[in-house]
Amino acid sequence: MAKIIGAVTTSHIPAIANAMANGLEETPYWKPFFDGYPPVRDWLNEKKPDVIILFYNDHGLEFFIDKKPTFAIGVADEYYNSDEGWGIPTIPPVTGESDLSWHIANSIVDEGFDMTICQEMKVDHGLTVPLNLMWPGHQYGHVKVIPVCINCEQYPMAQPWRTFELGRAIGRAVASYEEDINVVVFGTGGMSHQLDGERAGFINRAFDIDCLDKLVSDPEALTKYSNMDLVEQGGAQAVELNMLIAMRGTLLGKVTERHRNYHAPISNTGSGLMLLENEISTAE
Amino acid sequence: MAKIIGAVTTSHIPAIANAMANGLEETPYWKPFFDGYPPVRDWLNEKKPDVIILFYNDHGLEFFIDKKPTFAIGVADEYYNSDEGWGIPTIPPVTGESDLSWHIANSIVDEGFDMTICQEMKVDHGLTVPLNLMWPGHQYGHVKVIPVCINCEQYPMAQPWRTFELGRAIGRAVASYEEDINVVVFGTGGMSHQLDGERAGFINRAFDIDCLDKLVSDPEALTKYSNMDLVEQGGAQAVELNMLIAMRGTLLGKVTERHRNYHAPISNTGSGLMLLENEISTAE
Amino acid sequence: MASNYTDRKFQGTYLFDGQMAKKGYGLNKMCYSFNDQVARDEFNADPEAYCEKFKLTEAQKEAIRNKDVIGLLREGGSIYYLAKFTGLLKLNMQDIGGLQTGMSTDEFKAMLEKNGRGEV
Amino acid sequence: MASNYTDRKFQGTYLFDGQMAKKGYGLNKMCYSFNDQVARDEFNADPEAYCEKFKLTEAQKEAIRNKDVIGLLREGGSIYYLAKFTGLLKLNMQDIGGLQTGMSTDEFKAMLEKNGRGEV
Ligand SMILES: [Fe+3]
Ligand SMILES: [Fe+3]
Repeated sequence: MAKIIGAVTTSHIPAIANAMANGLEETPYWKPFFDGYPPVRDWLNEKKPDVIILFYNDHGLEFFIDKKPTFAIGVADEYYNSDEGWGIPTIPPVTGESDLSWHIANSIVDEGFDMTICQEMKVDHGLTVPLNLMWPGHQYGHVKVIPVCINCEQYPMAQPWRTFELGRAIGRAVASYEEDINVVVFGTGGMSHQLDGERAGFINRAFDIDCLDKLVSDPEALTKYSNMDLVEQGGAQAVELNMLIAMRGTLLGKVTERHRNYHAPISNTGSGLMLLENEISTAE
Repeated sequence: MAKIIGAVTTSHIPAIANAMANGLEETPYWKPFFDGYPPVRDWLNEKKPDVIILFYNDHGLEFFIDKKPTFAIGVADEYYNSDEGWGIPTIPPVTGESDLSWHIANSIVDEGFDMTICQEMKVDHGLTVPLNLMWPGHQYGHVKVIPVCINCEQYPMAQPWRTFELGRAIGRAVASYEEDINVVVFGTGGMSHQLDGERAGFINRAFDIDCLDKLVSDPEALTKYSNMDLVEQGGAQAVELNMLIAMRGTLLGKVTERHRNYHAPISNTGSGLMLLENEISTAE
Repeated sequence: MASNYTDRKFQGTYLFDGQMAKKGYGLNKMCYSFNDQVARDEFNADPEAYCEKFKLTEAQKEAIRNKDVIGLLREGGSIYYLAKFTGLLKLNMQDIGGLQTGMSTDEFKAMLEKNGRGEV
Repeated sequence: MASNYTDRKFQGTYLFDGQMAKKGYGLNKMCYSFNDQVARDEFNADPEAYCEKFKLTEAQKEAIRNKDVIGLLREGGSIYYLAKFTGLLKLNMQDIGGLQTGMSTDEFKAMLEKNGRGEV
C-alpha cells in the first residue's frame, strides 16, 4: 500500500528562484535561509520518495479570475512552467503521476470535495521553487509530482477547516492506493506577510512560530482560525498558511518534527522550513 | 429578504432549439412535448421572478477536460452563447446578476463547497434552451440568470447526496440575502437517456416517473442513489438528474407540485417538465 | 495500470473516467476544437493532417476515418466531444444511435418510441 | 450595492473580494496578459492604447500612469496581477512596499528586518 512517510513546509517565493539563478546562497542576506535546507535534502535523498504531493497556490500563471477554482488537482504526466512576467527563469518540465492523481481525484470527489481536475496545467513558482530548493539545479525530474492548487488570491477562499479536511481526504486516498510507494507531502508558501496596502511589510514572527508549533502537535487549533483571523494576525497573504494546514491534514499517523528553520524576513515574508515524519501504525 | 418561490424541471436538449428555430412545435412529433409548457410560462409571467438560478451542465462549449470543474458558478452581469459546432443557432446574451451570485459564492464556499467562480463563462444549450422554452423568441433579457454548472461529462462526478447538499447551501444563501426579490430555480437536463455505446437509446419511463414523484415528496430517497445507480437505472447520461436533485435541494420550504408533463422520447431522452411551488413558513 | 473510477460495469456502456480521459485526450481535444468553424473547415480540407496535429493514435485515426463511433469510444472518446465530430458529419443523435447499435436510423427511432412508451 | 465578503476591516489592507474582482476585472486582465512578452512589448510601445484595449476606467488609467499602487488597489487591482505590471516596470516587492508605505526601498527593507526580528 502507498504510504505518506513525511512532509515538508517551505517558502516558495520567486525571489528564491532569482537568488539561486544568480548564485547568492552564501551572501549574508540569503545564508540564514539556505542554511536550513541541507538536512531536508539529505532526508529526501535518503528516503527517496516516489511521489510528492505539493500544495501551492497559483499566483496568476495558469488561473485568472475569469474562472478561478477553489481547489484544483493535476492528473497529468508532465507539467510546464512558463513566463510569469517578472523575469524569474522558466524551468524544465515537472514529472507528473497520473495514476495516483486520478485515484486521489476519484476518492476525494466521492467524499464531497469539488475539485477542478486538470490534465493540462501550467505550474508557477509556487510549485517550482520548492522543487528546486529540494533538488537544486533542477534535478527533480526523477520525482513524480501531484500538484494541488488552493485559491489564495480571491475571496471567497476555502477556510482553514476545509483545507485541513481536504488534506485528510487526500491522506485517506493515498492510504487506499494499492501500489507499494512512498509519498512525501509539501505544504508551500506563507508564512506571515503582506504585499499590498499601507500595511505592506507586516510580519508576525511570534505568530509564525506558534503556527509551526501547532502544525506539529495541535493542528486542530489552526482549523479554528478563519481566513480573516489569518489576515489579522499574519497579514493579507498569510492565507497561504492554508497550504501548510492542508499538508498537515494528510498526515494521519504519529507525527514527529525532525528539523526546523524559521527565518524572517525573506523578501517580504516569514519563512518556515520544517520536516515532519509520519509514522503509520500497522493497525491502520 | 430574498425568497425562492418555486422551481422548474425541464429538458435542455439541443434538438429543442432546432425545433423552435424551425417552427416545428405543432408537428405530431413535438406537440406532446411543447403542449406541456404554457402553464409553466403563465406561472412565470404571473410571478415575474427577478432571478433564475439555473443548474445545467456544460456539454463542451466553455469547459474542456484540460481543466474540468466539479461545480462552477457564474458571477457575471452577462453571459454569451457561442457556436457549439453542430448548427444550433447562437442566441442573444443572457442577463446575469453579479451581486446575488457573489453573495451565494461567499456563503457556500464558507460552508465548504469548492466552487470554481466565473466572471466570464460561455453558456451552452444546457442553459439557453430552458430559457428559450420559458420565454420563446428569446424574450428572456429581463430575467437575471445565475448559472450553476455541474460536471456530468467526466468521472469522478459529484454524487447525488453532494449535489443535493449544494442545492441546500444555495437555498440557505438566498434566504440570507437582504434584498426583497423573488427567485425561481431551474433544474435542467436528463432524464433517462443513453447517447453512447451499444446500449444507446436506453430510456426508463418508470424510473423517470418515480424520480419525478420523489422530487416532490421524498427527495432524500434520490440522494441514496450513487451515480452508478443512475447509470444502471437511467442510462449513461441519467447522471444529469443531478441538476434536478440540486434544484430540489434549494427548496427549503413546503413544496407543492403545480404542473407536470412527462413525455418520451424527445430525441433520445425522457423529458420531465414539472413546476413546484415552495412555501416558506414565516418562522423561517 | 491506471485506476478505474469504479468496478461496476454496464453492458454496452463506456464510462468516461480518468483512464479514458487520459487515453482520449488528443482525440477529445480535436473534437472540442470543432466548436470553431475555422477548425471544421481545416479538418474538412485535410482530415489526416488535422488528426496528426492533435497527435491521434493510429487506432483513433482509423476510427475517425471510418466514422466508427464505438471505436472512438473504445479509444477514449467522450460522447460530448465526439458529438461535435458527428455534428460536422451532419449526423444527429438518432443517426449516431443507429450507427452504434447496428440499426438504421429509422429502426433506432422506432426503438426509442418503444422505450419511451415503457414497453421494454 | 454588491455584497462584501466580510464586514471585518484591517487598516491599510484591501481584501480582494467579489466587489473588487468585478471593479478591477479589466485592469487585472490587462496585468495578467503581461505574462507574455508580446503583451509587455505592446504595452511599453503605447501604454495608453493598451489600457484602452482592456477598457480601463479613467481612474485606473491614471493610477497606471502614475505607478500608483495604492490607487490601483483601490480601483480593484489584485496584488497578484499588479505584480506583473510592477515587474514590467522592473520594481521588486520591496520597491512596491516602499511606494505603498511612503518609504524609500531601503527604509522599507529596514522595516522588514525589524519586523522579521519580532521587534514590532
Ligand atoms: Fe505565494
Ligand atoms: Fe444535457
